[in-house]
Amino acid sequence: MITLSKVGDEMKKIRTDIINLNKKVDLPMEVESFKGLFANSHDCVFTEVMINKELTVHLVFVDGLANCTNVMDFILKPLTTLEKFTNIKDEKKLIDVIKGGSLYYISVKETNDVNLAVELLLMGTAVLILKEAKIAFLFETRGFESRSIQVPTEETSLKGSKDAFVETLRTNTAMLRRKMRTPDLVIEELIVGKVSKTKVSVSYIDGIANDQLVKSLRERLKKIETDQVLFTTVIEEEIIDSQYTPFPQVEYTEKPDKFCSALLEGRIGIIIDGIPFTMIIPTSIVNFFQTTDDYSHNYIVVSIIRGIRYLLAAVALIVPAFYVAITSFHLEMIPEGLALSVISTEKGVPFPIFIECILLSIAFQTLIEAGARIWSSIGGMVSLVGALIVGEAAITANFISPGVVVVVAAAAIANYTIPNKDFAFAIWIWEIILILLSSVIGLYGMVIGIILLIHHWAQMEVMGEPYLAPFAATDGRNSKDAIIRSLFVFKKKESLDEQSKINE
Amino acid sequence: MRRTLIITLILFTLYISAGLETMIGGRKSITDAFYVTTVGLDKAKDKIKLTIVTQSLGPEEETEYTKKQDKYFVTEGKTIFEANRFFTTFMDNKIFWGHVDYILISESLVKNGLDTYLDFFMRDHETRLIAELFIVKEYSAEESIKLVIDSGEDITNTLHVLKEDVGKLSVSGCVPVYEAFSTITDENCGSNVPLLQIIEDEKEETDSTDAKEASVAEDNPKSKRLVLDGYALLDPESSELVGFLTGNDARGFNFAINKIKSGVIVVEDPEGEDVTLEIIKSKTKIIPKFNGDKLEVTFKTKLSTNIAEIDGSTNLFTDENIELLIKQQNEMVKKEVKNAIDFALKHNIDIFPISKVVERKFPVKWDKIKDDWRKIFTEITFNVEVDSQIDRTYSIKEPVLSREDG
Amino acid sequence: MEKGKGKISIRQVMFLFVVTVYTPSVRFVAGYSAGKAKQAAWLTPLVTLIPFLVLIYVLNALLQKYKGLSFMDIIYDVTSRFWGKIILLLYLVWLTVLLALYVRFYAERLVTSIYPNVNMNLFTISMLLIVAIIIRAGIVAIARMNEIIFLIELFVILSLFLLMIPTIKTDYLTPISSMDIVPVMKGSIGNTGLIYITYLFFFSDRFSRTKEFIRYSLYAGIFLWLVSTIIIITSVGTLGHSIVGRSPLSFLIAVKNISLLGVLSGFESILVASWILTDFILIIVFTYSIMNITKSLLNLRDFKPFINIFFVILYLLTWILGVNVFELQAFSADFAIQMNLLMQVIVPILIFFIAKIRKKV
Amino acid sequence: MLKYIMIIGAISIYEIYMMVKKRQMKDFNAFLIFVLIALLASYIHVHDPFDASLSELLLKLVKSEYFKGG
Repeated sequence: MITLSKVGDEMKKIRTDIINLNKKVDLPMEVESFKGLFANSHDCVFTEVMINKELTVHLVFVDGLANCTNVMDFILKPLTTLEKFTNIKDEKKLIDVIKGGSLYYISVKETNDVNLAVELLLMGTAVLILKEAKIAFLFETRGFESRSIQVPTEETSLKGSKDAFVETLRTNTAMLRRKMRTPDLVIEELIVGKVSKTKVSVSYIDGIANDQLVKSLRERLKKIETDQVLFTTVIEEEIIDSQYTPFPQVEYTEKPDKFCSALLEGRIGIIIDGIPFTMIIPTSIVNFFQTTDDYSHNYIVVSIIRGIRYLLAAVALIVPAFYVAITSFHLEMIPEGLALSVISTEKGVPFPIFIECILLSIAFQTLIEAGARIWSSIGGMVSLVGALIVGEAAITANFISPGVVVVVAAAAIANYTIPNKDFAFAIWIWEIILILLSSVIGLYGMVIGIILLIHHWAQMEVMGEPYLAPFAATDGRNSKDAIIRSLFVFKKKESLDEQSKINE
Repeated sequence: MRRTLIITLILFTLYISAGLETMIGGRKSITDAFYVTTVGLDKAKDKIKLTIVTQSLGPEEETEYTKKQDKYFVTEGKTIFEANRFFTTFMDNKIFWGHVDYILISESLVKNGLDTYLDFFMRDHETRLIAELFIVKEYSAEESIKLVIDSGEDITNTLHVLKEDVGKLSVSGCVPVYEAFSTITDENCGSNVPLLQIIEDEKEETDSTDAKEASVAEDNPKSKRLVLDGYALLDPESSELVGFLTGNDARGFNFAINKIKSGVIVVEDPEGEDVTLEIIKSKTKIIPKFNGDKLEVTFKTKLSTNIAEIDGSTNLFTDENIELLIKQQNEMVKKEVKNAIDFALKHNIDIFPISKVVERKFPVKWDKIKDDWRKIFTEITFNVEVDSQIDRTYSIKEPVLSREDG
Repeated sequence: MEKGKGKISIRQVMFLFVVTVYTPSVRFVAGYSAGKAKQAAWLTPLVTLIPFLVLIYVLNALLQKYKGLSFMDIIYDVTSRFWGKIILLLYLVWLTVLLALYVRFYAERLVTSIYPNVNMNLFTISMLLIVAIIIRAGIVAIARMNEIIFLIELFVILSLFLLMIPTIKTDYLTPISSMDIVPVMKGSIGNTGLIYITYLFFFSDRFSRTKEFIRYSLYAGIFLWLVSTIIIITSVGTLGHSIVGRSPLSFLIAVKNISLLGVLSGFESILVASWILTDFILIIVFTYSIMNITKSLLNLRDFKPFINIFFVILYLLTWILGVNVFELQAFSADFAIQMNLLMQVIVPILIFFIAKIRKKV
Repeated sequence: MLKYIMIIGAISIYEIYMMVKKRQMKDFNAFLIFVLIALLASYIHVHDPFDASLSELLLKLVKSEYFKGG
């Protein structure tokens, strides 16, 4: 037996090898190897099982990942109590008996590869090591605590389904299977992350999703070199094309129904083990303006609301810049009466209007950030203190003028209506850029900013799909569901495959 | 995105550090702009006197409800533009022309033609072309502006109210700058500009008990006020002032050019009592006809009115009596239109303009005669036909004063 | 998906065509045609449809025959390498001059309309800088941008048209008689000179789905006819042909008349701002054409290193081109239109006939 | 003039550096032509040797009405 002191440097070296180079370790299939690898981990349980006086086997499992009851009832108990086992004299016989199914367990694997054993051990498998034969039996005893399926917290829905993804990958895939009972639903799995070894699943519907897209995504996922996949951006940043952009290129959802409907559109979903948010790619700008609720309401109402969403996004983007432009360059555009009241409120305020706009815009973002970070017990205070008291005081103290407050607040509230918050933040950044440009030279600057923004969108592609689709680059295809949610949107959709055929 | 940020930041830093300030002279902050709302143009020897009225906030700024108050400033210059620039020598704010609503021009200035003064308003990029033109009769524009402002009123507001109510009597009209410009540039038709008059009230006891008006009345024994009545008519070629059409003649002119919105016609019932009719609809067609080389023009007016007030007690609602009213009404309108035609013939300017109608109807013939139009115009035989009807009576059918028979 | 990379569909080409024609026609068409055809100016776009149809027939024949080739290659093949180079040199020089004219006009227009006290260099240099940056993204990104800009522009012009309907007077647009035929013909030269479709063919090797050319160009033609008619009707209908004929930016003056509910006005700033977008597209598309011609003419591998230096030349040319805006307008009306007519209507038709004679089509 | 020469020089140095870096010296000769044209243009712009703008020359060529007034 290797003692702890003996583990020493050699094992440490092997361990770092595994972590850094993802190298296969070359260790014999012995319990000592495991002990060496997990020397300091107290949750790794090593049990010596005496079947009878001559025969001893070792059982290794990780407490918390493996279901202890299962291990006891289905492995330890038969081994020690069943006569079949207690009568066995040598290991060869034992192997035969186990292979013969005497340990009635569904998923039993036989291996002499330590790497595989370690990998599975960390997923909750119990490893039964036979000392002399140098082989191990792996029992699928996975069973850890997980959160039950709950109502979505971030994406509320009035009429849609109310279940949400959880942290457990298998539960999530099961939810998908329940909603789409077709063999065409493919759920591939990869392991990403050198240290974390996280399962990442790629799901798509065979025949609808573009094969090339799936292939290139698979390749991109395989190429990822990272230690961990604890956060979604680890995957996201590796699979997107444009790195230098504040705009989201991946759609996140915690709702299986949204996920499934995306799959039916020919898009590909990525589920990461341990993260209750799933990713959908490729995305284009329209996806950030749609909600699942759009499909559970009357289509006329939804179309109007969607139109308003685009309008409000435009308001959030350009209104402060426009205000800056017309109050400092294009006075003829302000109606006379309004101009007089703007002048009267602006008098006594020391800053130029654009500085007021920027300050206030940042202040609004501060409120959001404070609201998100503050302890929920005093969260209500933020809006009260921030918005009411400070805002009111700032106006009376002539820090900012009421006109600017109205404009920036209108833009900020319009910004909140954008369903996708990542997109909303990006819009906010561009709002500031436009304010800066229009403070330099009025509407001209603003238009230059808009040109740059459109250019930014135009050259962005997500997995080869244009970001501006279907407004641009798709020859008008798929535009049925862009702004207007037409009545027959649920009819069979053109698959991306067919579309690409047309493209040729 | 990187490039955008870099460009933005460079531009912005340049701007903040004043590198671009010199290039961008167009910046005018809203807080230091003076909004010109009304402009007055006068003649002062061989110069032009420019009066501008700005709406600004009054000195009493401490209250939340700051009062808007008109201020006026006067300069002189050889041209309007020069006069405008002289304002900068004494005014602390930038003058902004983008909100000019009314342009008042004194009669004396228009005597030499209006076209030269309109050019500034057409050319300048700030001015709007929807500003309304008015010509002030007898008095100068400055005086009329002064008159209103000194009485504590808002000149722009006053003009606005006058303009809004112009259709009630239909004795004048509205002519925005671009319309005036396009008629002035047409060599065959005369242009018309609404006329502002200052009227001195004969009676001293004012009906209104308004404190302000009373105080004004104390200062000047005769109170003056601004009314919008009639048109000033300009010569087609030189755009010089030719004459005025006022009162009912102006209404006749409005009948002819289809600018009647409403109006009042007072006729008599069989017993000689007044019956007041309100015009609700009027449409005039100008029909040119060639008799050989001679042109014959017919004004065909279709009119419908309401009975608005009956002072007598006769029951008017018989076929016979209604006929009587219609006949009187026709005569009155005919007379008014004829007066306007007489005026046009007297000064030999085509104010309606008939030239346009002829051009549209006989484009080929027009091409031949257009050069001699002024000569041909004097030889036109005019016919006026009025076809009117009385439509409605409001809520009471019989006159209030009517008695039951017996 | 992968096959269509780097190519733009015919639909996108037609969007580019529409926007590039819209830009100068707003500035030029109303004034030119009102000057020539008086009140019948709004009929001139209708006449223009005839040469347009001929031109797209010719271009379609060439496009279908020489699939996947650019107009440069077509010229080489039809004439000969030597004569082709000479023709292309002519195109190169003329397009550069025309582009300089547009850059200058774009700046002049901003300065005369809403930025009277701003140094013109600011506008030209900033625009050229942005074009120089964005052109590197390639024609695909430009075509996509254009589709969005087209939507914005359509929205602006339609809403302005709706606001202007009350100010339009039919008196200014009538009478129409047989006497107007000749003036209308003369006036339509202005519109015909603006059919910039030939210039887009210098990157016709980037076109995909060319079979739909006829269909989409008919749509584009009808659309442009509608838009230019709208522009002429609104400007002539509100101001009368006498003002429109003598003012350089008549549509802008017509827009100045708009007053919504008597409160909101000053829409010309929005119009001018929206023109910056279309001017941008015009400048970038022409630059792209010029760069493609250069590439073919000098047998270059890549035109990207030439963009910056080209823009220096272009900037200098904008100043060399004319002293003042009057000269530029005279140049535009008396020289540029005829030259355009030659370069983009007559030359392609000639090439088509030569190809016919040589039995290449 | 010096201003333009400096700008043209700066651009040429940058572009040639990029060409060398990307090993695309094939286009160098063509690039020189462009630089020469740019220098010529800047000379014309600054010194105005023809005492007339380009459009004036072209318009006189086609005998435009613009110059008929004198």
